[in-house]
Amino acid sequence: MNLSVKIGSLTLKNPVMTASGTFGYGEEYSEFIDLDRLGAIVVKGLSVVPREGNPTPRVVETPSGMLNAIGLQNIGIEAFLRDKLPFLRRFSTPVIANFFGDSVEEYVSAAEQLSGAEGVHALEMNISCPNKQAGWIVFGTDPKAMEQVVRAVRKATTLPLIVKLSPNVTSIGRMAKVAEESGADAVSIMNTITGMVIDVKRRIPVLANCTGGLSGPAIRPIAVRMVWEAYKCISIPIIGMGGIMNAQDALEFLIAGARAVAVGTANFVNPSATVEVIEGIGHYLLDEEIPDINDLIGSLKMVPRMQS
Amino acid sequence: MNLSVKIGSLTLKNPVMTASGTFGYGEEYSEFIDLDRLGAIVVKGLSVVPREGNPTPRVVETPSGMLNAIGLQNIGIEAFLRDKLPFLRRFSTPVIANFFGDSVEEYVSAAEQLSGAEGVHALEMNISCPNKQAGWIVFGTDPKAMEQVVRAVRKATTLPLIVKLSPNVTSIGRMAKVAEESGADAVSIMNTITGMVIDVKRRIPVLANCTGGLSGPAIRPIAVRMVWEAYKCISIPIIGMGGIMNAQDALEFLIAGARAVAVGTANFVNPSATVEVIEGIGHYLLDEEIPDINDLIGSLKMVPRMQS
Amino acid sequence: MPRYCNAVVDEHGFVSRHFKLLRLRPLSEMQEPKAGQFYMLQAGATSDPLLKRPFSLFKREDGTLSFLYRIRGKGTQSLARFRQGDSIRVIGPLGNRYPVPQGDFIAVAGGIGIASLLSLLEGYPGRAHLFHGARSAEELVMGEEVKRVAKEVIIATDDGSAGMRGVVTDLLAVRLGMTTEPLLPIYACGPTPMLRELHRVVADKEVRCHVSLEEHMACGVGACLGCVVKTTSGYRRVCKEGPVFDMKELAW
Amino acid sequence: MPRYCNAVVDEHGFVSRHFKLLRLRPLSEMQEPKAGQFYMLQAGATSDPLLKRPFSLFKREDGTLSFLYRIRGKGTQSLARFRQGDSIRVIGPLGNRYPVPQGDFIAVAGGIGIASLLSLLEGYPGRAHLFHGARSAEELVMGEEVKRVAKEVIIATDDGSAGMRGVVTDLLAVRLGMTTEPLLPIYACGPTPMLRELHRVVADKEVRCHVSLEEHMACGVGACLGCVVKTTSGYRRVCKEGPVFDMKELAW
Ligand SMILES: Cc1cc2nc3c(=O)[nH]c(=O)nc-3n(C[C@H](O)[C@H](O)[C@H](O)COP(=O)(O)OP(=O)(O)OC[C@H]3O[C@@H](n4cnc5c(N)ncnc54)[C@H](O)[C@@H]3O)c2cc1C
Ligand SMILES: Cc1cc2nc3c(=O)[nH]c(=O)nc-3n(C[C@H](O)[C@H](O)[C@H](O)COP(=O)(O)OP(=O)(O)OC[C@H]3O[C@@H](n4cnc5c(N)ncnc54)[C@H](O)[C@@H]3O)c2cc1C
Ligand SMILES: Cc1cc2nc3c(=O)[nH]c(=O)nc-3n(C[C@H](O)[C@H](O)[C@H](O)COP(=O)(O)O)c2cc1C
Ligand SMILES: Cc1cc2nc3c(=O)[nH]c(=O)nc-3n(C[C@H](O)[C@H](O)[C@H](O)COP(=O)(O)O)c2cc1C
Ligand code: FES
Ligand code: FES
Repeated sequence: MNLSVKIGSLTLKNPVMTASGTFGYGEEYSEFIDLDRLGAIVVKGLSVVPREGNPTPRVVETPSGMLNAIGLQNIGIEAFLRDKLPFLRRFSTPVIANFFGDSVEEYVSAAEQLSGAEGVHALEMNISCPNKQAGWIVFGTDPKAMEQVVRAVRKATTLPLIVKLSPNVTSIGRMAKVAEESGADAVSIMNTITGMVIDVKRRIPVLANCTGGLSGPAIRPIAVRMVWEAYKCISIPIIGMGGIMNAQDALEFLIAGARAVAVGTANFVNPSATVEVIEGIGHYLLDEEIPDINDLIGSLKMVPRMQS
Repeated sequence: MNLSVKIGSLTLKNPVMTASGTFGYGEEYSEFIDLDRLGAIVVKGLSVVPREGNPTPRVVETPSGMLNAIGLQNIGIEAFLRDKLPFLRRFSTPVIANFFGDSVEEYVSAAEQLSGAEGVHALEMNISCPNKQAGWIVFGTDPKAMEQVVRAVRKATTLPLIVKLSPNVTSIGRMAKVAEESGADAVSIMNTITGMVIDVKRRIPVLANCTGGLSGPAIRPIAVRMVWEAYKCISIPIIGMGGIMNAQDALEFLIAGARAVAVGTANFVNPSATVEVIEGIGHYLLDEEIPDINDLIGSLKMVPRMQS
Repeated sequence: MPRYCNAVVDEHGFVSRHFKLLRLRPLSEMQEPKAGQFYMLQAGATSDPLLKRPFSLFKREDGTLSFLYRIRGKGTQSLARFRQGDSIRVIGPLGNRYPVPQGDFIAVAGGIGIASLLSLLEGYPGRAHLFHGARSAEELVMGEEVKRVAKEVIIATDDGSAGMRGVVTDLLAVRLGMTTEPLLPIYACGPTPMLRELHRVVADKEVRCHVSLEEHMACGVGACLGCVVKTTSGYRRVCKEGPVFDMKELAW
Repeated sequence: MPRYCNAVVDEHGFVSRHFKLLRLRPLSEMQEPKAGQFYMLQAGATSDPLLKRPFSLFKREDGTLSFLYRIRGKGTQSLARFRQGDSIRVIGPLGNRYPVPQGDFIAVAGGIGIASLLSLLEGYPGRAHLFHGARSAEELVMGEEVKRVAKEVIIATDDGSAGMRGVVTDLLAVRLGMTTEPLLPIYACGPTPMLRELHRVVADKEVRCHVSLEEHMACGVGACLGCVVKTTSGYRRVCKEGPVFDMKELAW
């Protein structure tokens, strides 16, 4: 049985990775699972300059989901390469560096800095960030801004380049296409959906940042739909994520067209979620007698329904 | 204590209405609650020509939500006016007719037909429908298409005109602004978010229609955020909806800026949800010593947080 | 009379591996249910599971309502966790009813379909020829109750662990084929594939056949249009115009 | 040793109107916890509630873990529904610990904060001067246990139904003001407003003061950066570098 998939030039032993920002730099969950079993480790979003992040509360639970407004707190690329990457190099699992900036230049420097490092196997651009230079337009919701930043980063790295799309758009298919045409090797679908919870007693937003990103099972039907929509528009691989809690959820994404999947919020609920997803996918392939996971990807059938 | 609010020229005795498509034409739930208590009754979406709707399954549950793909089944405006409206006229509660079409002309005829009828107090345009004449572009996700259809309907009716916005857009603020500028008296925020669930055993979409609209508590944080975003952009009233299950949820919308709220999926779970929301809002105003609900609307405070 | 109220779990236990029997005591007086009607039962305490689930009334006695159900997915798994003393919100009785049988009749139950048919059988003891199909002997729950009220019980199981090995509609087809008198009316409840097979079996026969259908439901009261079935006169709501339909009216 | 495992509810009951005591028997051997550490407990059986909730270890005995908690919102309401025999997934022990007290010490507990402090008191019986604040007498749960292990118990309640009427930090301020010897080290756990008040009280004093903080948590293991607190050296994770912090390090 083959579980291995390719994302650009990168080969993963299985299609299950961690979602950025939900797995730190790998250390914390190494106490719970064997990191060698993962398809890839995607680390917390990095920037050239370290970021302090937002005041608290930064997280709040919502029905079958959670909002987070961490504010991209991170130690900066330099400290990551020096203090965190050596630990990750001990494992055979490829490391994908998620990064961001607030200008095209910052994205480019971040990509350059990360590309040189031994043990960084691919880059994932988080484009759900506002462009400081262009009136705080979010890169990921404006096709032009996105094209510009992806093209610039594409020139700056030879590593496989994954563009992580924002779901806060009218057409995910169009944005995926722009990413493809701008040189991305793959797209991740999807980042969190902007949401908000109000403390009605105090009449203030619960999160100090006011809004936050919605993740978890609540958004899964939206994420599966977006993967399926994008799959019809592009030919580069899709990494699917959004509310995956178990193997069955992951299979929905694969069948909809995702080449790989990422497990995010589920790690918080179940520190062994990633490993259980990998095992569950294996069992499914056995049960269904599918020898190669690549035969499952995008295998959704549209059948006309009998009227019951 | 004043619970009464105004939507255009329409005065509601309280800000709680039913969400279109979740309350039929009022008859079914009249066995459970006193329809006279409602702020308004919004009926299932109507079209000039009756619609058969989609094959089944039409509904499927998701984490803290549900997808529906009813396919806008309805008896047509003529039958509505003849067979359903007389029943609703027995109550003091204003009736808001939700309607749609698949071309600008159909929208206009629907609006005209409904405007003449005694007992229709306002119109709510569902613009989450594709325009057959313009390559099936969804009216509600394209500012130009929306402007065109709203302007045309505006000319066709003197009733208060509510435009029900689609959440499947990059900027709800912009769409709300377009609706306002095109002559809407109010906007409803929001319709369902497109989603999809896959039967992994059979590798087919669970819904016969493939995708469906996500509603219920899962989407509430997104809906509250959209109301708040739109509130900052427009000055016409907003009717907020999406996952309201109880008074506290409704209060989030009011505080975020909604002049009124609609209860949808909650009716299915709790047939007296609307009445409980009305009562709960009353208790809250008493407890908080707010004499007029209009003082609560949009009262969200942004306070800088102390670091804890 | 309110059709939405709180009920307390009076008893809740397994009757076989995947089947549980739930007895509820409604806290308000509710309408008197008729054979074939169903209730929407709260399945969880939070918004996941969100929707209520439809279950046929299995038995009504001493002011309690009993439901017999199979644990299938999230909703029934969650329902199965309610315990004695817990409270459950209930909507019902809902839907139409089995038409009153004149004289003897045939009942065809597939698996948990017996839950819906038992109250019909009990209403007219000694008049039903019951064709009861199940996956295995283990799933033929409530065998004793059934025998007491039916005139005759014919059993088929997929694995042959009780009665004939095979599907119950085949047994019925044989019986109908042998009969020379006018055919008895048929009442059926079971999985949709069984009902479709039944449809085929009776297609060319002079027989009144009423079936209780299942569809995914959101509201259960006719408001959402989620649960429709195609009939000769267009889509009809299973929760409102059904769940019992004349087989002839189904556009199958 | 696994820090994520299944546990069975051994006992679960109310100790006062809003407080419950939950005793769990982990099904695998777990790491030995230290005073001040906490566990993330599964709060529901479905995805609502979704996240685990953090609770201080209240007591460890005979291979069981006990937690004392106040029912507040959705998560604790849901947790309160678990019954004897149910299984609950548990992550822990997590976080740092109270530094080992040298000699006598002062403990300041606000409300449910006693849950975290009790294991410290039990580890060093007869050495704690406990200042215990609560809304009312009813919320002074575990009074007997506390008295047995503390050297002295000083009580304040908001409504005066037990001890002094007022806040416990005022009593502490008076005590510290009267003391002429070097001040005993302070260990505190309670609602953030109480800890802030304590911060004020000790600000100008020569005293070591360790506080156990609360923050909204998603992961509990240091991965999400949801639970930070501002310290003199930047944001620190309450679940990892805490929950116990030296008051001096907090940028309050
Ligand atoms: C009028 C009526 C009466 C019924 N009476 C009984 C009964 O007495 N005993 C009993 O065990 N079952 C009965 N059912 C079926 C029962 O409602 C479903 O088994 C239950 O809703 C499944 O919920 P779930 O969340 O456990 O399963 P899911 O995980 O949602 O799905 C499991 C299976 O059940 C089907 N299903 C899901 N939701 C529904 C739904 N709302 N209606 C029908 N099928 C559904 C799915 O297609 C799937 O095949 C009845 C259904 C109807 C419509
Ligand atoms: C390290 C630590 C140890 C704790 N030990 C105990 C204990 O032993 N006993 C006890 O009763 N409580 C303890 N708490 C607090 C407990 O975690 C919260 O009361 C619980 O998570 C509330 O969940 P809820 O869903 O019921 O409340 P919610 O409805 O989520 O909120 C109710 C209140 O609890 C606060 N809250 C919500 N989530 C958290 C969270 N994850 N962490 C902290 N506060 C939160 C909210 O701000 C709100 O004020 C501890 C918290 C921490 C961080
Ligand atoms: C606490 C938290 C922090 C996150 N941080 C990042 C980040 O730094 N960069 C990024 O691209 N995505 C980030 N995400 C988004 C996730 O990687 C993922 O896209 C999203 O959570 C949906 O998946 P899930 O529902 O499985 O969590 C974060 C999500 C969470 C919950
Ligand atoms: C079964 C169903 C049918 C609906 N039909 C319509 C409709 O005909 N017209 C419309 O504008 N919105 C329709 N909606 C959307 C609701 O009016 C509402 O905007 C949405 O469900 C969000 O609110 P809720 O989460 O409270 O249900 C429908 C929703 C559901 C669940
Ligand atoms: S379930 Fe809503 S109409 Fe039948
Ligand atoms: S709760 Fe996730 S870092 Fe502390």
